Amino acid sequence: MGILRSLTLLLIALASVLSLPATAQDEDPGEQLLFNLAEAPASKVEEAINAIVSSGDERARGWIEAYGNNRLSRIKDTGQVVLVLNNRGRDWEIANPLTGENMGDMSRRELDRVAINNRIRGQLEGILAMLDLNAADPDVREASAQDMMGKVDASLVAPLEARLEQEGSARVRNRIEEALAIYRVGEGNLEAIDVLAGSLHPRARAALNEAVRGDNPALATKAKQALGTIEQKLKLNRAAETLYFGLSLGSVLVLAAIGLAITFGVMGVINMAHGELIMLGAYTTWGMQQLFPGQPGLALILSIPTGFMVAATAGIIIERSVIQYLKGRPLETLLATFGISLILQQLVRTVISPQNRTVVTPEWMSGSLVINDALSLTLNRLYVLAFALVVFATLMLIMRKTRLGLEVRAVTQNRNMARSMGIRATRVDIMTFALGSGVAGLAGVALSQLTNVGPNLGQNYIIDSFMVVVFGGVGNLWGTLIAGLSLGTINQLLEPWAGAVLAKIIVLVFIILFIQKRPKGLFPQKGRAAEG
Amino acid sequence: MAISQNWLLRPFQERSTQIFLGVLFAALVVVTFLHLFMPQDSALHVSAYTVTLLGKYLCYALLAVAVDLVWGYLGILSLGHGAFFALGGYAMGMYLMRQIGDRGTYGDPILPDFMVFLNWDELPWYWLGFDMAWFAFIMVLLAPGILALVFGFLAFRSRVTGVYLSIITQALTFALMLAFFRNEMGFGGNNGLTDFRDILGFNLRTDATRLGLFIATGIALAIGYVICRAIVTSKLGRVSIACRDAEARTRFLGYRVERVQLFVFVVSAMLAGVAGALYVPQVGIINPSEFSPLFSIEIVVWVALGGRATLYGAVIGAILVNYAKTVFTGVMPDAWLFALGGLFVLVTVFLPKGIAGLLQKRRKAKTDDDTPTGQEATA
Amino acid sequence: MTIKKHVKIGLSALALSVSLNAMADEHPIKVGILHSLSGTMAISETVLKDTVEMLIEQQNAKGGVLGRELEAVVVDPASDWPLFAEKARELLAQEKVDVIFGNWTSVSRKSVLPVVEELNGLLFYPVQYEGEESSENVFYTGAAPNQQAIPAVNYLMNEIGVERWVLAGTDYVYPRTTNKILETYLMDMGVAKEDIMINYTPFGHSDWQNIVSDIKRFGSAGKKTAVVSTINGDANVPFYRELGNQGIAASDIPVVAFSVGEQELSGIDTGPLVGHLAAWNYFMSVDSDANYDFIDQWIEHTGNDEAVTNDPMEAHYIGFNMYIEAVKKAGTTDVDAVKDAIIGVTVPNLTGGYAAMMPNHHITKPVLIGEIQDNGQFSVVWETPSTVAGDAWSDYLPGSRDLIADWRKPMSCGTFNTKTGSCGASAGEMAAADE
Amino acid sequence: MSMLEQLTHRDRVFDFLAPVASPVDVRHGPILYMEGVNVSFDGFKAINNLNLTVDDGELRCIIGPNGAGKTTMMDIITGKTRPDTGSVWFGSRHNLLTKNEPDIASLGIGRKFQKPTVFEALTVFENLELAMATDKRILPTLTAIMKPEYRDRIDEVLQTIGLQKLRDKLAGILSHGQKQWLEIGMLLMQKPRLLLVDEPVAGMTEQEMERTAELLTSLAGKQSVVVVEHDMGFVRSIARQVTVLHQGSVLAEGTMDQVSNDPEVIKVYLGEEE
Repeated sequence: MGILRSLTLLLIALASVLSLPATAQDEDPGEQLLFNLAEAPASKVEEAINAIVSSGDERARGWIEAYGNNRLSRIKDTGQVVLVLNNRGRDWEIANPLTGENMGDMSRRELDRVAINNRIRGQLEGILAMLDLNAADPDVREASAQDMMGKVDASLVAPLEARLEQEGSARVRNRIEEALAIYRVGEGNLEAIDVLAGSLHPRARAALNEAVRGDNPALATKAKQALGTIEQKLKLNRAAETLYFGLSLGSVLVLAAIGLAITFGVMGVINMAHGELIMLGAYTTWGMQQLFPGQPGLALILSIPTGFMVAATAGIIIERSVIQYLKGRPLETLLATFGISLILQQLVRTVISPQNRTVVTPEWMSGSLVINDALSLTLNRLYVLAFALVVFATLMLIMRKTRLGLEVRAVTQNRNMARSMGIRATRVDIMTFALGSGVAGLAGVALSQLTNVGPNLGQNYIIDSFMVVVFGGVGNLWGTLIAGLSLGTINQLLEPWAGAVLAKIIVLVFIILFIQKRPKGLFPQKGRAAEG
Repeated sequence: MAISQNWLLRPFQERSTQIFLGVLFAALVVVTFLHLFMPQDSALHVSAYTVTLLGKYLCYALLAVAVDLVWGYLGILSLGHGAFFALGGYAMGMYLMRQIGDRGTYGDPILPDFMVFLNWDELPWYWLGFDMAWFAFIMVLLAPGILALVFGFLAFRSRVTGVYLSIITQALTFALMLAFFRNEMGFGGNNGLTDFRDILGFNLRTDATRLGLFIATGIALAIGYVICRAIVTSKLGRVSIACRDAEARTRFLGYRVERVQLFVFVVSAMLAGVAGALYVPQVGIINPSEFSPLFSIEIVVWVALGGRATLYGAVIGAILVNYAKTVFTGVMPDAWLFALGGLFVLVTVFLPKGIAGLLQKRRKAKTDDDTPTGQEATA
Repeated sequence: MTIKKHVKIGLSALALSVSLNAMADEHPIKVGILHSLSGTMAISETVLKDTVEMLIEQQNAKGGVLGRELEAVVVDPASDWPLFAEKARELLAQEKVDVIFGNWTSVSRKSVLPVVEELNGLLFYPVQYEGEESSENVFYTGAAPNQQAIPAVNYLMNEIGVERWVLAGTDYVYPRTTNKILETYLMDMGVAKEDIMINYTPFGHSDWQNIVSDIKRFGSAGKKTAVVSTINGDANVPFYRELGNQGIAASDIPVVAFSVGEQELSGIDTGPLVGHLAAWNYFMSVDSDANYDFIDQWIEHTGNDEAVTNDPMEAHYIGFNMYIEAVKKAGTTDVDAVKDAIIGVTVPNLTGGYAAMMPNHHITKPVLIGEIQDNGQFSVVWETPSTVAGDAWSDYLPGSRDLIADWRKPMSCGTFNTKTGSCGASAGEMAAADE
Repeated sequence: MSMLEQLTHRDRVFDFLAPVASPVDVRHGPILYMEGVNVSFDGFKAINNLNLTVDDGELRCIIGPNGAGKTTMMDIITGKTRPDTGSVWFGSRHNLLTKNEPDIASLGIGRKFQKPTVFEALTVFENLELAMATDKRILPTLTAIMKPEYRDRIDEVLQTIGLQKLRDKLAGILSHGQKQWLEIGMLLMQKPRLLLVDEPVAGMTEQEMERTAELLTSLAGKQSVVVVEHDMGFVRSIARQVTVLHQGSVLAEGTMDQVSNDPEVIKVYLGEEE
């Protein structure tokens, strides 16, 4: 890691350079530096980078980042090194790395990428991290310090310690200390182990493991103890993690099933096209993101109402065109809707594309919520979980508190009686089906953040959805919620020791046996109406 | 009514059965003739390809009859009959696999290729005996039969009905699919069983064998049809209809509904198994996708399309849909799903009693006969 | 509809008329295309159908072969394996096609194989696969394990210094075989058993939380860890998403995938995946004029500026040209003549080199390692110095170790046992080989 | 052929399927005996410490306002509903609480539902055929043949219920009243010792009612009959013994005049009716 040796210089250099304004020279040294980097064979790349970093040029950081992101290219005939601003499509937009002025588009045939690979990229991260150690924002400093963990070598100890002196934030100090400790453990320093004993960070554990394997007995034994205490803490975290996994999978199941719980559970329509309604919701999200390029977040928010509307409209069309003619023939609805699902799938294939579509995850939904180094909850799933609960709550309100809900329940319990009381049953049917379909659309919007958006999206969820609804008890929303969450959790609890496939099988068998015990699901409908 | 008292002979006095058998055997004879005695180039010649295709349709037809027996007459909508079909298929597949002997790529006399290259050192116990035709053929009946017996016993005893039953049958086949996908199961995982060589000593890759299989399937269908017909025309058949329409009433008459259901269900499962067994050597592969719930739903669609509770309707439906499939995938590959899907929708909306319903209307118009077809009832 | 397209149509029409005049009586060469256009595999296979159609169009524009037109016969096996066999039979027996380009999954190939052999047809199979097969009637233009997996592992070991391995795959024969080969290979290279973690998931697996966190844990043991992924198509998107969200960066635990190409990436937001790897024999980003031309033609053909190319498409490109060359060489489309003629045929590939058809019906390919970039493309970071010849029978599997395939006369054998010097292994050698 | 016959008549093997039928013992005591029976559906007490005895050959009418537990009582006797507590005996030998519907039916308890339930997809004739007291196990049923005496028996019953003209029509097309009779006819086919008849004359015309009355009274003596009915006129016309149920327990018992003069009864029931 010779690169880092140069960092010491760099740190000093930066201080000076940043202070005085960049003086424009006719003979730009940067040009030569970049040229060397571009020319350098794999073995010489490090030197070239060293040169750039230690040059103290304030553009160095930009160049290194560009290089790290494959954005440095050369024009084949002139050999000039350029910055690639946009590398999509056949023509790339380039700029001059020295002056930053835009050089317009150029066919990628004309360009030659300055090669980089993971090892170099790793080192670049180290450098950038080191640079960030001076950032004003403590979070950035902490992040960079964390990056340093495991990357420290002799040359870095001094600057880091220096940094530690002036560092104000406790969090950052801890990180730096851990980073140093990892290095020192490597050097056989016993005290350092105590520092790491508290840390749950994987790199800390890595260092300790290495120590255990190492040939220094004293160190090994001490490291073992440290690992022991860490393992204890990890167990708890792991349990919490599994629970979270379970709930998150459960929430997905609930979302997928809840719409069905209405169309199938309440209306008795065995809607095999339910999965495709979910798919429509997902595609809507994609569509919105096409409408608002560059604002995935906004698009996602907007696609919640639109997704609902699209799916609901589709639902209304299905209800009017097919299902209304199949009153009181639930099994026929199964067949007809099966046909519809085939049509919808192929429709998407021909109209849009048989390929999956890219749905971008907005910034605020990617990454994870860090509880501690060992336990972090993935954000997208966290949002989906919350979303599922909100949707469920809203549905409950609609069913319990609104006129519509009342009418729906009336019609489902005794159609003719409801009719005679002046409830427009057909209208209620339409509304109910639209509601169920709309919710399916919402599920699609959520799923677009977790899985493929493609023509087969629906098929992957339809069966699970039916399982959940039936397991929970047809016609009972609470049942669906409980069923979804519990099935999800069971599945995730089983997975670690049974493996993904077996876990799913066991869950299915469990459902089958459970239905033996309770032929009408978890929460059966009560009373004479349910008989027969 | 001069109807024979013997339940097995009764069907033969029915006009519908006579017509059905007549048509079926005529078809068998004609196809055989056109295949054997028409010159290759003549327009009338029926190629080996077509023969196998027809053979496949007949397998599906038998499967559909099995489903109609439970759905039409017992009111049990099974969304898992593909499972029994596939089990029968695997039983046959395992036999065919063992017949390959040392002609496999690795030339291992005992182990099938897929076991060799996944390093199984010996045959798993459940593969034993499948080198003997008689054993395999018994298993073709037993494997689905026993599964249906156990599953049915549990389900019917605890009076799981309607949609719930349908969904757990679906769960059953889905679970089996996942299980058979696992390579540890020792059934070849996703690749399933394939590259068969010969059956009962006949080379599977000759047209003669294909014709033989086709005829065998035809006969199997005939027998299966007669058995079902015999059941539904017997008193037991009427009891099944009774269970379908008024389960409680039937109980109070002293019939053990769950046993009636179990009996018919198992018979149907076995028929499905036979269909699967005949299907495998003709299409040349069996793999877990036969367990897929969607396939099982499709079977139901065939029956609905042909017309529930008529048996011959099921046959018509199965053949029609699959013929349509063959044609569409050929002529309009990009859009055949539209056609198929549209077909399902239109039929369910405009032909609630399926094609058989049409025929009956016409017959009713002519002679007002009262053969009980309880399609009004929904399971 | 661009002006160019009109012109092109005009040209091909012209060419057509010319060729028709040339040999009025000659009926066209029928090219069967056996790719799923519906069902689960449509995602991957439809583009291959389009590719072949494009190649045929171009060939016809050049005036066909032997003065004969080429005509595409497209059928849809609908991702239904038995249907593949049936459709193959239809193509060969009914349509009487001269050659078939088709199949993606191993199971579909296995189901078609007996039919093609029985009716003595020609099948070009464009997808990387598990090897362990060599049929007289099939030409494998995709990579065998030794043309993808092994070089990739070497790269990780030598360039990245990986010591700890996760072999994650979908539970079917390709990943199983590949992982078995890799396991043996890694052991031979002195990797300890506890440093190898093998994990299988079902098709279309969508909930990766547990597995990814296992990988994370496995990776925190102090040795450089990498994931070798043979995860199939659909399951990849949720997998990579989970990786990204659980913060597994390429610099910590790189993932090298064998089934993830541009086509799959087009369904993923690659932002968080930059630096993860894939091993193929072709990347859309490859810097060669042949490739750039191909891409231009493809974009033109599809009329979609975003359209991407991928490795199986190149395989079809190679296979198609090989077939054309072979037909020219043989001067006929007679199957047996073409089979003999095609061995040794060499055509340019899209990476600036040449591909030759080997006697074992596999072809020579360069192996490229690419890093995922934020634009959904791969950037090549490593490349085998020369092309590698496909190996039908892996050297790392007991039983196939001693087998070779050579379809040149007089040997013409797919399973020649070098120990016994006889065609087709027999029980005795099996036992021996198992030691 | 005879071979085939043989083959298909091999049902004796399945003896283990046979129901445990032994004659009903009424030498000492009533044919139906219910004591301290309690049932509640999630909280609501449908039957509340009910005690009821019916003597052999008796014709008993049971009246009571809606929700008095009449139907639930029948459910208990026929094994459809299991009581929480209490004992129900058929004769002095059979504890009905240990048996399921088919067993109870084959012991000789027939039931007619409140809402007439016949097999609409079958003909009138077939409905009666299924009801006939025969071996009801699977294989016997499968191989069952229509013996002349069976046919005579069915025709005889058709006579009694006056549906001979509709013999071969689907039961689905029958009028409400005709369905009622068909169902009663099915009971007769069962040759039960005890008939439970739930609202037999609902939706019947005057003369239909009279005929039903005759029918039921004619049955009494040979068989025991329990009639649940709302129609006071009808009850008066047939009743010897009347039991009044109220809120799941017996409110009054005696002749029609006795109960109809019982102030309690008038308050809770007749009061509401008129």
